[in-house]
Amino acid sequence: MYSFEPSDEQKMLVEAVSRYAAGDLRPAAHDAEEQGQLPPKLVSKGWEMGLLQASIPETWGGFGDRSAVTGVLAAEEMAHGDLAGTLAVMAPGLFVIPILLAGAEEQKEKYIPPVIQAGWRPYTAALIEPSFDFDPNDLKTVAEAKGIDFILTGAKTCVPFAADAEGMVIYAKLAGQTRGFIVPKGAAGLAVGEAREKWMGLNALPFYSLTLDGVKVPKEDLLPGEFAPVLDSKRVALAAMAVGVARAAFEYARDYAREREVFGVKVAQKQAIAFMLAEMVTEIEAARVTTWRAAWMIDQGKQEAGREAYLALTGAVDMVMMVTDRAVQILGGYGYIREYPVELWMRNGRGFSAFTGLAIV
Amino acid sequence: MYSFEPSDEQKMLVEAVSRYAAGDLRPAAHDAEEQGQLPPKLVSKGWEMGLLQASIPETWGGFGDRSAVTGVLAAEEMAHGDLAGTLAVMAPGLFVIPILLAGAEEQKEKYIPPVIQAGWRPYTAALIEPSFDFDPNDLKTVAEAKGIDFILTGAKTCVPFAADAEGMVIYAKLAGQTRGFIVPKGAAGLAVGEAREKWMGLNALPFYSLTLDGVKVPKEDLLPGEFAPVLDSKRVALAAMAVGVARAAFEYARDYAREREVFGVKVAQKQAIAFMLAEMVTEIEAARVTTWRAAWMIDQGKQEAGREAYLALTGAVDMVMMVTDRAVQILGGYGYIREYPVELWMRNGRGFSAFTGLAIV
Amino acid sequence: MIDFEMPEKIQQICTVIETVAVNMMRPVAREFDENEHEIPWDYINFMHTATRAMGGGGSTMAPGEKKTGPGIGYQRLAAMIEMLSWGDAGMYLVTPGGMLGSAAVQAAGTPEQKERFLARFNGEKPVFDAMCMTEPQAGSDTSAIRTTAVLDEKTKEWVLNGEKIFVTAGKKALIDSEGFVVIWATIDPKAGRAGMRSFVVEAGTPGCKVVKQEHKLGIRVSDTVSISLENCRVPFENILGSPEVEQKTTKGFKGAMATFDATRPLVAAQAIGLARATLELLREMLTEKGVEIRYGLPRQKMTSIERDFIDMEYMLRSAWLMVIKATWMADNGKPNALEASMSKVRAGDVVVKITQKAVEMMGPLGYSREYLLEKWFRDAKISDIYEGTGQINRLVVARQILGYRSGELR
Amino acid sequence: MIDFEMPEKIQQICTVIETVAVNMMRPVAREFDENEHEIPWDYINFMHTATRAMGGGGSTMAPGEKKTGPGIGYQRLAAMIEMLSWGDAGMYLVTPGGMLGSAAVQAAGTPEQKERFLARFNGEKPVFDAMCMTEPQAGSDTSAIRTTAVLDEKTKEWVLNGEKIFVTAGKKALIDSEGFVVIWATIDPKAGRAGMRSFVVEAGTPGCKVVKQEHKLGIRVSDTVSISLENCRVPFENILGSPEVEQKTTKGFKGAMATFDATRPLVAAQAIGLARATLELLREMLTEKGVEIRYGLPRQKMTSIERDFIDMEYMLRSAWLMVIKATWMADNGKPNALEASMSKVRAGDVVVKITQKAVEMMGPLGYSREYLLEKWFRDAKISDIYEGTGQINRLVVARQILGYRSGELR
Repeated sequence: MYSFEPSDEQKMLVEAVSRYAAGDLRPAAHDAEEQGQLPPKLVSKGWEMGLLQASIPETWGGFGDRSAVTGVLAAEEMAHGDLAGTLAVMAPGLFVIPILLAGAEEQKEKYIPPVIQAGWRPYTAALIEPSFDFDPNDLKTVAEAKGIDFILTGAKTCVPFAADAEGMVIYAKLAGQTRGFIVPKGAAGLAVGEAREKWMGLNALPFYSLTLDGVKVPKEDLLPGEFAPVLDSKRVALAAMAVGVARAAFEYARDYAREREVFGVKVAQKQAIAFMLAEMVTEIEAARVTTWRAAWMIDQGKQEAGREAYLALTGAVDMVMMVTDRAVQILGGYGYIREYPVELWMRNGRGFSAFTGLAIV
Repeated sequence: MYSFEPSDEQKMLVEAVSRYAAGDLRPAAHDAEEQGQLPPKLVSKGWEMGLLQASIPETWGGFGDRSAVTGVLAAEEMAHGDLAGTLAVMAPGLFVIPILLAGAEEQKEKYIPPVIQAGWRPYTAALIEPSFDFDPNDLKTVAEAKGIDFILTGAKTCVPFAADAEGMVIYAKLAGQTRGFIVPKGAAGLAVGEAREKWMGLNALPFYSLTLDGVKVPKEDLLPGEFAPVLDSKRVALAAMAVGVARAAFEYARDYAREREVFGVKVAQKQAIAFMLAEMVTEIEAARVTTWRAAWMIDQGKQEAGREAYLALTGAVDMVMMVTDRAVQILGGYGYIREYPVELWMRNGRGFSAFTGLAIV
Repeated sequence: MIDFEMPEKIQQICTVIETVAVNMMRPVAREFDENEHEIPWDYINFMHTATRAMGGGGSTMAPGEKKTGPGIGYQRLAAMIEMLSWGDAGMYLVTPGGMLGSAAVQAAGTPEQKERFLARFNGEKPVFDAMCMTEPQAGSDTSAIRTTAVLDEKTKEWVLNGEKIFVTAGKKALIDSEGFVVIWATIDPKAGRAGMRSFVVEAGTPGCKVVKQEHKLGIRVSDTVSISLENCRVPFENILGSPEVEQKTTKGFKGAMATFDATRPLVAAQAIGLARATLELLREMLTEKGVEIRYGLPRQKMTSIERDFIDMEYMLRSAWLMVIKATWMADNGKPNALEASMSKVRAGDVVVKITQKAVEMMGPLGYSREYLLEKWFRDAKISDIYEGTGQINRLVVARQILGYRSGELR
Repeated sequence: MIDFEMPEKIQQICTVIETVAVNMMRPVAREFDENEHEIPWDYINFMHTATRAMGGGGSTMAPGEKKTGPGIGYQRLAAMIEMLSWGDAGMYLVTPGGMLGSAAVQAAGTPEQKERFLARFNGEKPVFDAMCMTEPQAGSDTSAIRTTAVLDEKTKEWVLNGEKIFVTAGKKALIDSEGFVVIWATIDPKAGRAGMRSFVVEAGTPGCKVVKQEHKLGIRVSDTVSISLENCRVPFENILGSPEVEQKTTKGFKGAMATFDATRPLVAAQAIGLARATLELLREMLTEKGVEIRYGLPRQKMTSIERDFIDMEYMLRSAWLMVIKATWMADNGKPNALEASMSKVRAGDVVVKITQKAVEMMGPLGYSREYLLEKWFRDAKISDIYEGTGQINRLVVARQILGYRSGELR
């Protein structure tokens, strides 16, 4: 039976996230972006909501079961507050969820509880590579078996918290397939770029490049499971966040247009603007329902979940660019000024086409 | 020095074409489309304007020099009246102009004057092939040298007047290159499809498929020149016609919107409609100036003329679909009724992406 | 609990309709396109018989379950319409058993009226109905309707005068069957929307004539007619709704609008069916030519065809999910005016874009009348025009999100 | 005779400017983006010296040739602006020698005023000017301007009061140089547009203060400021235009609008330069990665990258030709309001689409601050916003094609 009604538990969760997003993340976003860092307390507070913890079964220190649907509901809502803050709060998931999805029992036991049962600490994953046609299914970073170890060679970019991360999952190509490897802090051959990377948006997050010059990973730190479910979860997470960012921009533009007067009427009473807003909200809804369905298919273990997650992200990437661009357009000069939040949403909006890998639910 | 001012001669020509297009072609278009044929007198009258004749030097029976710029000016204006009528009037050019551009002296002497100095008679060319990815530079119809002849094998589609044509140029791949072959009426091995082909638009024209089953062409009927200039001229011709069709649709929609009242004001006073019209006219102008420039480059013998002609047609194909679709949209229910001309423009508009080869200037 | 599993009952009916679509619609779709104004009686009679055999009620009529709490009526209806339109969008419009006219009776009629007017759909012969809103001078502007309804106090009859255009299935309702049309008319030309009422005019009523049948770009198997009303008299009881409709409130008008809220996702479903048919045929044709669509690649590694196809697939998927959501809300009694209009906006956009692109992608094959792609391109455009143009629907969406009344955003 | 050959004089100046762009703009573009509110004096002083050496007049000032019959002044100006913006769109905006403020003086000033206000551009030091239209409450609605100008009959001075925002180069005009700003103000708040006049306020005039400097998305090297006017007194002769400007006609307002007609293609040229830079860099980066763009293929055989690139190339080419046409018309005394507005609409669209797509196509490289693509994406958006948003320009185009006055289409 079709239903678009989240469960009561999901509703409560979304409400809690919404309070944090609106009350904490959003007010901090501008300064964090300009100053290049998020207040640690802000991130800790988000962590303490227990989103990730609720996705981990009790066996490994959590208190729930992972649900991609719950994940996308929460991700949209949090990104509606601020994308950088959301990615920071959820960063440990980049390490934990792949282990949960593709890890062996011993790996789960060893690596998940210490992350889950502690306060927020930097964990991360390295997927993106510095090439224009980066393809998560065809990585240039390679892993070669050598005795009982694997040797990783290559370069990564856009790795959040890499300098301080206490552990990370690094993805590399092994026998033609993308596979995850658990790599501890300070592994030999692993060089973190000296300076933070600078991107058009997300300046609040510390990003680094990685160079892997023969990094030795023992056999037991290869995630035995397939990469596909990990990638699917990354894609729906990002799609949901795109919806959240777009919704923020849409709402701001809508409210502006309703309040701002020009030629004796409200800007929103102009058909040109009203139609732009109508198309924005329609596109947002389109991306949202597609993302929900893809997440639901993941939870149901449907075979086509991968294709649907891919479609959802494809659509969401174009949608968020269109919506955030129009929000700037509707605000006119105010859209171009950093004092107002809309230009940041547009910068972040453009990033979604390059972000695959930065989030997971 | 830049100039957007046609010469006095060109202006006179465009005016004459405009009178014919508005006074003859346009009024006949609806019935011709519904009944599947153009009145022969109508076509003769167009022929007698002497557009093609004015493109041919006196040596071969004409009274002027070919100019792609003049050609696109005339083509836009005539197509503004009706596309099917325009293609019919200009059809003999499909035979003559390739010979002029790529033919040997003897070929020009032999083939051009009889066409040019007589009344309109069906001549045509066969370029398009029945495959979804038809590529004029990579034909599936092949020519093989055999002794002093060439043997042509393959299939063509969308060949106007093929059943009655007194001569045609057939394009085939010879040694990896597209080349033109002059083929007379009733050549052995050349089978014209029994029934007329049915397309979404252009029903006023008799189109046929061709099957070439070892058609023998004597060596002296191979056009020795390259195909590139022929293709360039075909592309700008089509681009100009797309501009003409789009302009017709735009003007009709504009006038309708200015006259039709809804909610107490004219439809055109609604921003949504006014903006649609503004974008339509802007896109039309964009395609027009690009087409003019490409034609000018052809006339100047510039090296990049081929690329520019290609760009112009690429842009014009999207433009004419957008503009004719919007014209239907602006007319609403009236746009959907065949009593009004707009739906035909939309059907013709969609065809431009498949028409490469149907026109030349 | 969020759930995207199609209810089993809907799956079953869809399977049945798919068989009909494959066997009774697709094979004749081209024939009835080429022979405009011919009537596909085989299909019509089959559908009528089948519907009666399945308990009647009309395959496209507003669902009965609604009365007994949340059901899946609208969802099922949308799925059925989608599948019928996948078969042929034009032929779907000549399915007997209740179109927009009966939807209006369902939405605004009294129990007696429903009984009186809707029972005929379960009779021996197939019956059609139609909705008459548009007038030559009134386009989308329903408040500008000039058709008048004057009460003859002596005979207690309503006397209708005016002209209606763009009436879908009007000929089938009035000439080819013992059906009826619903006429929107004003009982007080000075009152604007407040004077607007709807009246049922049955086939055979003197003074009500089909005066013109249009030749159209697409959906040619469906008749679109003009209807003239010259001193056309109908009984007092043919005014739709409870007695107070006589008073000059905007209730009558709101009734009409409520009908549209309910029907918008259904019109959207029609667009989706056609869009899906197009995309499926496109994939088949591409596969036949050896072109496979690879999923999961970055755009930088895709071909232009893959890029287009995947964009189209996203459009289709998302638009269909929006229809499901809007009908699910209707079935669950949730106000869905915004979702209903959004689904229509998107479905209209999507079907036009998909059919336009499919024709382009198939080159000469796309443009040829040997394949159905070119027909579907022509059929598709109606979805962005009728039952509210894309522009009107954008206005409705905008008013919803901005909280504007129609006077504040025109 | 239709001709697309760039005049030789323009080719020459473009070659010169290209050298400047390559050597003095590109190398520091990133630095001044990262260090907002720093001033690129090296570039400014170089341009000032070079312009003086070449006979002065200001590189961006309205051309002198116009007076002596048809010339190529606007065409040359557009080509220069295109090339400077190809170097850096933000730095172009800090080129000394006459921006919109002096364009207004050129368009509406008396010979004496031109002499008095424009001579300074040929002086020892670089000088800037600015146009002040927008107010916090008035957006694009110039008729809603609240800044007042009251004539003090005793001193024969105008007393200006009000606040202006989004003033491009206002700080450079008033603080960093001995320049001036042109203030739009009303001499009769009840008269609407008829009361609108423009006044020159020179640097150092008491009561005229720069009160805020914005932090922007892009074009960060160009200052955007707010200016407050508190009992700011200027001589009677600083009201732009001939004496009858005092009367309450809309002539003053029309003067402003005429300025916009003249400057729209120039603003479009700026967008084009940026778009061309983007497309050229994109091609270089793709070539470096081994990706070639093949021309002449049907879409069915193209890659997604080729398709995007070729679409972008068409956009760029057509938009630039529209600018050339609009300026050619201006130079030849042909009314070009339609063409001028169309060129701005298209250039604004095109530069935004091209820069957005280029960033996407380059993946992580496009989004990185190591390359200029991401900066150009940010710089580009201003072209669709300032000197009339895309929406305002569409309105202007629509009025032209429909023959509507502004009251008929708002």
